[in-house]
Amino acid sequence: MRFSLDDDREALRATARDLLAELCPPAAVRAAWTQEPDPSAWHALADAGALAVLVPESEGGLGLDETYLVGVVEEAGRAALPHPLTATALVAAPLGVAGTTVTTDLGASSAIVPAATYAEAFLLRSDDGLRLYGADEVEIEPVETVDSSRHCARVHPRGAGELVTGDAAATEAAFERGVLGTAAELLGLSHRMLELTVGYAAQRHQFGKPIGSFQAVKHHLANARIQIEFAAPAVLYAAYAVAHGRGDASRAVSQAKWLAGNTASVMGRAALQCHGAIGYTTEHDLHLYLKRSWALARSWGGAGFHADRVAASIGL
Amino acid sequence: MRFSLDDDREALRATARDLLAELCPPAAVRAAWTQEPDPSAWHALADAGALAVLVPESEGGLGLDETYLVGVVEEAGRAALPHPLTATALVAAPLGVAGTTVTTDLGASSAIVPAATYAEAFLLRSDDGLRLYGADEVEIEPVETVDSSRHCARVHPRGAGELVTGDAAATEAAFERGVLGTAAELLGLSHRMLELTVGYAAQRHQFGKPIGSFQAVKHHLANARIQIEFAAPAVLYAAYAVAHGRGDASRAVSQAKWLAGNTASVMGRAALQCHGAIGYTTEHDLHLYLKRSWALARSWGGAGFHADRVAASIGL
Amino acid sequence: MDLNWSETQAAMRRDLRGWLERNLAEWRAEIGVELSGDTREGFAQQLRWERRLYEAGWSAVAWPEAYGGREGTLWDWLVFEEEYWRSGAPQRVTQNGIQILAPSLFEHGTQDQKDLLLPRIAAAEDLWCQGWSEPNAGSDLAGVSSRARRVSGGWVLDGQKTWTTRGAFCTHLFGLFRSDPDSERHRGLTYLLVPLDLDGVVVRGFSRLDGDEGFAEVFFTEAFLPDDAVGTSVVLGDVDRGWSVAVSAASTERGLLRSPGRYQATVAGLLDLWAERGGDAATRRRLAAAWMLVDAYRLQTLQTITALLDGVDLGSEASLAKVWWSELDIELHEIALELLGTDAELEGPWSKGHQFALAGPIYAGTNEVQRNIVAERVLGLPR
Amino acid sequence: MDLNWSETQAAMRRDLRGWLERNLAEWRAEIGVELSGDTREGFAQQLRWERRLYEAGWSAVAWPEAYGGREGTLWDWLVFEEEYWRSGAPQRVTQNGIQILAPSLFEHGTQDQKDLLLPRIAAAEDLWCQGWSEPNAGSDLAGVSSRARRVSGGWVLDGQKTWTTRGAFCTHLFGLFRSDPDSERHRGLTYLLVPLDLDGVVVRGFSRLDGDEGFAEVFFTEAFLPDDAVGTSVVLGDVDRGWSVAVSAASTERGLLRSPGRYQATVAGLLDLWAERGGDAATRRRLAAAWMLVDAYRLQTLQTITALLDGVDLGSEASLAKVWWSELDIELHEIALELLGTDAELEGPWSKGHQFALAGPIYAGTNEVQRNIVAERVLGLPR
Repeated sequence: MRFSLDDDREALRATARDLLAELCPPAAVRAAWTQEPDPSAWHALADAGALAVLVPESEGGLGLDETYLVGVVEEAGRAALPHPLTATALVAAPLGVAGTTVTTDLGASSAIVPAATYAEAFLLRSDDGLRLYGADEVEIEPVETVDSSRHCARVHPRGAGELVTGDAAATEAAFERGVLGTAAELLGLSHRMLELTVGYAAQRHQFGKPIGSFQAVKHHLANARIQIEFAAPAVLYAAYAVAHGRGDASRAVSQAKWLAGNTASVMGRAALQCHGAIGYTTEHDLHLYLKRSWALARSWGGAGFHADRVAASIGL
Repeated sequence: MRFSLDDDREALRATARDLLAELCPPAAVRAAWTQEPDPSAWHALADAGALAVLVPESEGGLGLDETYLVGVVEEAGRAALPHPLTATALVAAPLGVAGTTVTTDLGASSAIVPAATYAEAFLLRSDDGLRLYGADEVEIEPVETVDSSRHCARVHPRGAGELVTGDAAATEAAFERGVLGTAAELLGLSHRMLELTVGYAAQRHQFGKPIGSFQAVKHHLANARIQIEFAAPAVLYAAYAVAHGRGDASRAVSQAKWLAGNTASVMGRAALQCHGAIGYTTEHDLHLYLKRSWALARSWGGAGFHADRVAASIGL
Repeated sequence: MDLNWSETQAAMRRDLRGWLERNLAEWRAEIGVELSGDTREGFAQQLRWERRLYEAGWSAVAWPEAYGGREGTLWDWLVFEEEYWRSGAPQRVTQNGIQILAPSLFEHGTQDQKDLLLPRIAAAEDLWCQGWSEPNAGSDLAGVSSRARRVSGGWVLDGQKTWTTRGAFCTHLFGLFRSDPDSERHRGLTYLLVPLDLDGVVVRGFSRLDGDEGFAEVFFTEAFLPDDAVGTSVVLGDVDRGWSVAVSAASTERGLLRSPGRYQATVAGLLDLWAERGGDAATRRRLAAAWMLVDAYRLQTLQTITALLDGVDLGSEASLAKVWWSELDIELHEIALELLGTDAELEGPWSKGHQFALAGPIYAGTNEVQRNIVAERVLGLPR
Repeated sequence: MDLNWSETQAAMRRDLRGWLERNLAEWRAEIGVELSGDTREGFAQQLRWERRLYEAGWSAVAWPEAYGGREGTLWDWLVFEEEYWRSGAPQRVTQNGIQILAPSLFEHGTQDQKDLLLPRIAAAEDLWCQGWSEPNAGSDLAGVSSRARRVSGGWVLDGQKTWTTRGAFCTHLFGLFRSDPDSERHRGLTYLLVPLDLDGVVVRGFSRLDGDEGFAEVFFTEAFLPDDAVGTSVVLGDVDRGWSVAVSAASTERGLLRSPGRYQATVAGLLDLWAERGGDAATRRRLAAAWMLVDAYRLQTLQTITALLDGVDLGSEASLAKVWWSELDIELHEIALELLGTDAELEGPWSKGHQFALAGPIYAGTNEVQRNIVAERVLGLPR
């Protein structure tokens, strides 16, 4: 029994974290609000093998499992990376779709697909399973969403695409890997919002002292930190359960998403409240992370959806 | 348009408050935990006409409406009066049952009746409506409950009793008056717990200052005070709606109960937490009011029951 | 106790409802696509709306007729608010003038100030923004450092205000300036009325969370404010004693800034959304609960107005309502997003409303400050 | 990363499960009606239970065999806790000795103290209660004013301790006493080990919220404590330096006092209650949520134990878990009361458990204090 990321896994995460800190700073996320995201971080992730963690070595991948990838995806969340890492590396790659930027939304009521304006391939549910479409095989109907850096659209297939899998279990597993990735991104976003807010609360003075010295501010942030403390192991366990094909994998991803979504919600409220009016402007970076967390909290199934899945799994 | 208790109504409430402060102090409530409650407060309320507010003048009552009685019932809550004021004065009296100590529980799943060990009469649901039984016509099966001063029992009729009403609407109205009274008692209990806790927080010192000067304690109590602020008018409105036969009376009593129950729950948690270990003993008075509020919050329909009634009434 | 509207009030409600329906239709036909009042173009659209309201006598129902009102009571104001929000009419871009400055003018203004300024506020001719906040004076309003130096014939202003709602579109600013350079905290501040077209005043708009240019920074650099720059004295109340004037407004802002009518309209919208889309049993109960919270606010306001008309001072009790409506507004919008499911991510009235609601616990004094006020001044806990 | 129990651990679990089943049945047959361990008679019943545990080597699985344990790891302890609570066995009346005093003895005790005291704790021969709290030292532990005056051959104790759990039934008390009369706050306190049968010591039991005599006040009046009153030195750690000894225990108390197994057992009970009585859709979701919170605690504990075995100090992080399990326990019991409906009012295991849960945010350092610790020491916010 041993429950922590080992050195190899930590190293992969640290690589991702360092390159994202350099190539996906807040300014890059901000720029992605009005233009296609700068691809340098994405390319660097690809060069580091992060997109091919789940691709067999025989096909040029790293041939590793989800416990290696989950930390990388969490770091992408922390950076609010605009690119579709979960879809590409976690959902599509194990289905044999590699080497391309894939987007998908296999959510409970799939409607809005992120990264739709620049993805190279689209993985969509169809009557007979999951099909992959090239960018020229779909019609893109862009929509305005709360987080413009996601570049969302409604996507309508025009051609037949290519059947990736017709197996219901494989489709369900793909969905669950998407849920896992979204949970990890939410966890990363919470970490980032906590860092931003702790830093601000220590520096901002009101009534002659740092606002972080007021008990109300302390308790807002302590509550958020506590949520993070207990969501993090659930996300890691979900990755482990999926990687090892455990019987409770399906429940574990729902639990991870539910906890990480709640955590991001508590953290987001605390972050905005502790920043006050300064956080309530688009000039401040907080909103980049906050709005991403709002979008992801409802993607790949919201809190009620996943709570009900867990309820069913424990016999309620 | 005018929404406040006028002088007459305030006077009746003040009378009740004064006599309860004198005759139903914490020591009297405490004594009622181990023996039948001292009847002096009950007799004084009767002498003041409080039990007969809703009895016509022609029958020796005050011939007034629920807006006069609601403040009195709230004061009984504040004092944690052990006697069945809601049942006697608010539920039974308008049904023509006067001059006797009546108990009843017309709650959603009626099971446990308070004041059962000493009530003179029992108003119980039967297949054909509401029936009244003398103490010799029922079998009492005492039960131990969290608040022993309520003297609860399961009650099984032995005789036929006397039919008080066979009218479904009258039965429903009686139930709603019971809900109203319970809401008013809960509101009074919250007021009492707030007083106790504010007093304690101002006097108790830790870390070299009164604990009431810590923001965490302040915010616990501010939150409770805010709940009270918005529950109180809803309770008063429910009395008005019942008294004037308004179309929304049924919803208004459910709303009042829901709000007053939530308020007592928030207030109770805050009270216990701010008292710390001192409040966590039966030697301190707080528990007398706290446990009563637990009992009443689930009597006459709990939060979910009343929220669902309101949901139905607004078309959900 | 009487919870029936009078025949006069009922008649006013009917008139207003009809007027709103007709005039909203006409106005919308005039302007084409309706934009947010917190954008430059939308602000211009809404000024046309405000002038319609004024011409029909609806812009400030509770004011004396001489100032452009209709001599209404607070009850009439309440009816107005219910109908106004029910109709789907836009947010009032004149809000800061009518709801924050005007109550202070009524209480502390000279006859001249009232005669001259109030009608122009009601008519949306002068458009006032607030100048409370500064980079280092947010929750801590007494941290104001913008200076007003007395010179012959006027004042010289230096410093910066910020988070000035709609400041980029307004004509005037009211706010506190440190007039006694040796003073600290609440003392030595003067409440000044400042046209924004003075030399030495620069206004820079910036975006709120929802992307609208709803905020501004206002920079004062040796800006000369003549004593009669607003056509009458620019000082409201006494020199160096502006704090008490501002505080009286703060109480109004918290207590009556957001009428129950707004939330009644929001919850009605939620019931429509439910009818359209349905939801699960847990959300049904949550929506019923929110309905009760809104209705409790309505009922509490009826009590508050009764007390105000009895001459009771609103005072610190206003903080109770501020916490209630601001948290309620978030809950209402979170329910909406829940009902919208994945569509919640789409830009639209509900997602915009959600973002606006999130500002509620921050503006008009953070809810942390309000809870302190409740604890210290309402409950009497030690500081 | 390996989340499988070893064969040894699995075997221990099987053995323990069987042992518990047999021995609980035997013990219950012996005692008749099982009473609360926080009553005098119930305490006596449970001592018999504790001695059974000891004799089979289950009373302190993670201790060395020499002290009465079975040389287990923290993993073994976790398995023990899961099975223990799963079996429906009673609360441990030896808890304060095993979980609060013993870790401090391991860390700060002399060899003599360990050799002499630990086996007697494991065997439930010495029954220890805590002497942290005083009438004016609750959340503020440094407010201790009970005094220990050094005299020839021992100490003279004066003062009062209170909220001493099961103090009326215990044989010994550990706690802080002010040994330097000129000291303030954290300094000048000595951690003393005190038999309760000394002359000048009076113990008065009183009732907790749930009516059980679970608390005691302990009065010291010129009570002479010989240096070897416990058969070895009565001072744990250094004279005047007791604070650091107590603080190391506090962290243990918060972090590992309440194992996930307790809450896993509680939530299993809720699932049974649901199967028996059912409930509405909103409660179903609430119960699923609570299940997730319990399981998150289990997973977080696996991480914590991994870190502890890697030599990481638990430190302030223990405060995170204290807030989590204490609030979780209340939520679990509130769900139970919801499922019980009007029967929630009846005295019974769930209503008792509810009242006990409500103490969770108070004891072992209030949750307000824990949140301060998280903010200041984990997050580094300014004091």
